[in-house]
Amino acid sequence: MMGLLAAFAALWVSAKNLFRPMTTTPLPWKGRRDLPERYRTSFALVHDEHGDEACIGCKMCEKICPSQIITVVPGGRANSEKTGKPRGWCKDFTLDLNACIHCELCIQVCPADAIVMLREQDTPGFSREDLFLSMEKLYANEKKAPSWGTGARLIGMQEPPKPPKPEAPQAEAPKAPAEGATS
Amino acid sequence: MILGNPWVHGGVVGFVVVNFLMVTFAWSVWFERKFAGRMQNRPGPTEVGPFGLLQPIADLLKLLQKQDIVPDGADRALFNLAPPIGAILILASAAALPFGPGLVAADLDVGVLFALSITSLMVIPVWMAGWASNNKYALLGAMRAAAQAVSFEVPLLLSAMVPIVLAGSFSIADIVAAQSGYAWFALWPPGPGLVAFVLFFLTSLAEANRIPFDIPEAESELVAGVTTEYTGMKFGLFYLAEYVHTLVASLLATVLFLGGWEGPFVDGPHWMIAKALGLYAFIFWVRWTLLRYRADQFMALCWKVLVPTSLATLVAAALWKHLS
Amino acid sequence: MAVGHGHLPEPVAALIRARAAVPNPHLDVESYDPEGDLLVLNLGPQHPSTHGVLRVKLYLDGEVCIKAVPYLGYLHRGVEKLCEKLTYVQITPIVDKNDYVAAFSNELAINMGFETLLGVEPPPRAQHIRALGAEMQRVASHLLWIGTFGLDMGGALGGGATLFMHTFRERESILDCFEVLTGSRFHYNTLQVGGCRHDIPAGWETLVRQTFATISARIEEYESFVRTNAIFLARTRGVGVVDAELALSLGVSGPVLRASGVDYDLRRDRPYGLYRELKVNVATASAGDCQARFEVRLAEMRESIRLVNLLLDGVPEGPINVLKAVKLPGTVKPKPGIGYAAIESPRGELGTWVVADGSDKPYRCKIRGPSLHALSLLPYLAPGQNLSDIIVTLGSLDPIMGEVDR
Amino acid sequence: MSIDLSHFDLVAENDIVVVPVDKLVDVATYLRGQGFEYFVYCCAAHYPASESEPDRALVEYRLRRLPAEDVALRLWIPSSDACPSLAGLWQAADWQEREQFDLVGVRFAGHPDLRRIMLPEDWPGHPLRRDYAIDTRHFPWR
Repeated sequence: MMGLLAAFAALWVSAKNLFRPMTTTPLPWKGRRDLPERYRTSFALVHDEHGDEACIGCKMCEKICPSQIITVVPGGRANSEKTGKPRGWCKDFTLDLNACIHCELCIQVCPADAIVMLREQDTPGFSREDLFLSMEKLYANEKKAPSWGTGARLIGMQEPPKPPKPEAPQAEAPKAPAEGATS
Repeated sequence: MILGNPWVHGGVVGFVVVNFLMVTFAWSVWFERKFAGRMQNRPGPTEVGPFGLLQPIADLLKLLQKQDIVPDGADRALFNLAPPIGAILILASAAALPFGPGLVAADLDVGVLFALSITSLMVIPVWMAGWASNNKYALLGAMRAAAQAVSFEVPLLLSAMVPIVLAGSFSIADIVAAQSGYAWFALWPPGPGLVAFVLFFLTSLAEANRIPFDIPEAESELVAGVTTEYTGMKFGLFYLAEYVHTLVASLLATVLFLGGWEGPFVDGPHWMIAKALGLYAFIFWVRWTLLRYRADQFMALCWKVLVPTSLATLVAAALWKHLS
Repeated sequence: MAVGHGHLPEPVAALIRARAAVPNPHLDVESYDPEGDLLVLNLGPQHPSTHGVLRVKLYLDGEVCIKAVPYLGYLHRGVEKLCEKLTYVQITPIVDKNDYVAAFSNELAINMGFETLLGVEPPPRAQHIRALGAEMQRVASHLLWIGTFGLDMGGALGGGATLFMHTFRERESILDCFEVLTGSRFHYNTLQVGGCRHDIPAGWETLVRQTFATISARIEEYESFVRTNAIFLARTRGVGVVDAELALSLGVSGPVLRASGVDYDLRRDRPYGLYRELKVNVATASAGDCQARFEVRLAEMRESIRLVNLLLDGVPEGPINVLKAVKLPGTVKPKPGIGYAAIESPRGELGTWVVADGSDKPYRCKIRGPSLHALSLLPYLAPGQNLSDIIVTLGSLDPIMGEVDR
Repeated sequence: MSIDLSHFDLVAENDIVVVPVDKLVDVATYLRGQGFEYFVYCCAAHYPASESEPDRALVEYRLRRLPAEDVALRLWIPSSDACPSLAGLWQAADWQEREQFDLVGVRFAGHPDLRRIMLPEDWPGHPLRRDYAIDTRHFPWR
């Protein structure tokens, strides 16, 4: 009996919570919560500052991916129409989001900052094909909000800053396809 | 006049009462979900209708569409019979409940006994369901339910005897009449009445399998107790029986201890319903706050605390009646 | 005892005598109950309170358990095999999924194992981030445990659910902090061999401080919800008593061991990382029952909140990585050798035993999960208990099946 | 702070003792009596046959005397042989040895209940052996 009286303390707590503000966030079609900068969900391939497809087909992301969901078909070296300089190209790029574990390693190793993750809350699909990202879908995702992380930024965060070389990742980019081709 | 005919009167009032109970059940589920949601800092149902008010209808439609599964090896007849019997019994128990002067489907001389005995028959469909399901969890749940019903009948009836002794009648109308002038049995005589009210309330919680006494259902131990194998509307009927049982218990507590339809301004069914719904909401509050007792602790509570206390209360009430 | 003992020292002989009093998990049901009257109940794998997927075969006499046989492996994903096939830098996101409510601890344990082989030590800032993350994760994990423990006792449609929602509310705010730090709420992949992958962003300290101030103010609410609640006490006091000797012999660690009166915490007794400089107050209880485990976890939460606030004060500047950032799968190549490193995860001693053969992949990597050892208590605790108590006992041991089965 | 095992002709080096198979139970019993109550882990690794060595497994038991005194007993078990079980001394060895039997395929003599623990009873082979599934389409699976 005494126990049932002591239970009133618990009743008081639950009554107090009746007047606390809601902690749940609204349903996606009624509004979104604020997503932090580093939020990461789906993927996008981006164009570089000249308007070329940034991916150089170096297959780094394919090699690092722990769940082996990325397939890159390199397209060989050719001159860029925009800049006129030779660089590597990517012929096909697929990413199977069904098995993705969102570890961000592919972003980190990308020497050309070509692949980024999205800062979008929901990326569901109605079938497995919807979550199989082809190259077109990945480039279409470029319009969505990108996450903060890119290869250069992640590497820059992890390594002590080297003041004289702020443009280091871009400078390294042309070298990468050669490495990819030899390995 | 045609309403003077007891059959017609009973039919009309019964129709109204049954509909009242069903509608209250449906929207009490909505209320409970909203209430629990607020208690847990979340909005509860919001999508179906304004404030999710049409949620009960959506739930009903969903339940009606569900596949009706009878498990292999189940006793088909008993399995299918159990949910409607439960619903019928619990709705029948409301027949003797008056909502106002004359507003009763069947004004029985032994109304209290009728309502209590019909609600205690609820163990039969529960046991039927548990046995017929061919499921060990359901069987364990049914065994617990039977043990619980058998032991909690005693303090329930003993505490219900207190207003009967004080009013000197088994008729609910007489009991309510005896409380007129705000001499509610929960307040007057001081002591036995209040204790009997608390006991009646607790044991009704146990009878209706509500937390902290919901050990027959005990979803963390017995998956869903007797309703483990039920799907669709059959499950819905069990659900209905459970909620209406709680509601009937609140109504009974109102007429027995809280003066029935008596209240400020105008006496009438609205006071009866308001008091009952207040108790009902309190049950939700308790349900969403407390944890569950273990079966044996709960039996110990019943036989070692509740039964002696209710006996003592009954004796005290009888003495009071005898002396005054 | 099939083991041939040549000579028995007295302590061992005493141990064998004491074993006779302990319930026998290998009890032969056929000879115990030749008529087959016992009710065999399969608790799980589809059961609301088997913490993921666990099947326990219970032999019940009425509702009292005679023997309990856990069947594991429903969540076996071959993590140790995966570790043999992935390079050292790729393993971190995989082991996140082991103890899926305390992913940070997993990453810490496995990376410390690899760092033992490499002989490197992360820089001070990385050590701070690691300790901070581990303590935050401990609070989050214990909050989840309190909630699910409530569910075990109060059901999904009752007070337990309310407690669960309240603790989840707080846990979510911790996950929000992790989200700001790493971009992910659950499986962070934020540590790597030699340091961390994510540096502390601007304004993060304030966020964490606010979060933990709220939580420490609300811990009292959970206490009044359960601790002073007589129903909670009736359900937990004297239920599932773990004997200290049995617990040690079963390799049980963490709060379960400390609740049995063994004052043992790896953070203090085998300090690693920043804990070499940090003084950790270890909470213990002597009763060994479910209530004691609750008290220990509650005290640990308070201590962790204190440590988080302490650590936030002194995050040094500097690099967060002693090795170069990962740009290729095979950059980490330890010399051949065998290493073992253990941390105090929210559930106890989470260790990594790595055999390196000089290549960029571990030759063999075993994860010593505390949940497996805690769960192995169940066959010893369940006999003689009511079915309801078995659920509570199982909940109080806090096994995470992802870590048990790996 | 290595434990003195000189009367077994064994030397502990950085808490690690390489124990011959036939001495394991005696050493373990001695350690149990010396207060090594806490069983940390039992691990095994499979080494396929090479020119110099037959097919064998490395088994390591780690025992601890609280608070922080470790000893790791390291054994080389030829595949034809069985490792003596320590389940009679530390109850934890029961499940740990079952796990190693299941995954690495080391047999433990004298174990009270040597069944598979993680994998189904009818699983073919032991996945953590180096020769597991090398001739199926699953290899090399990455």
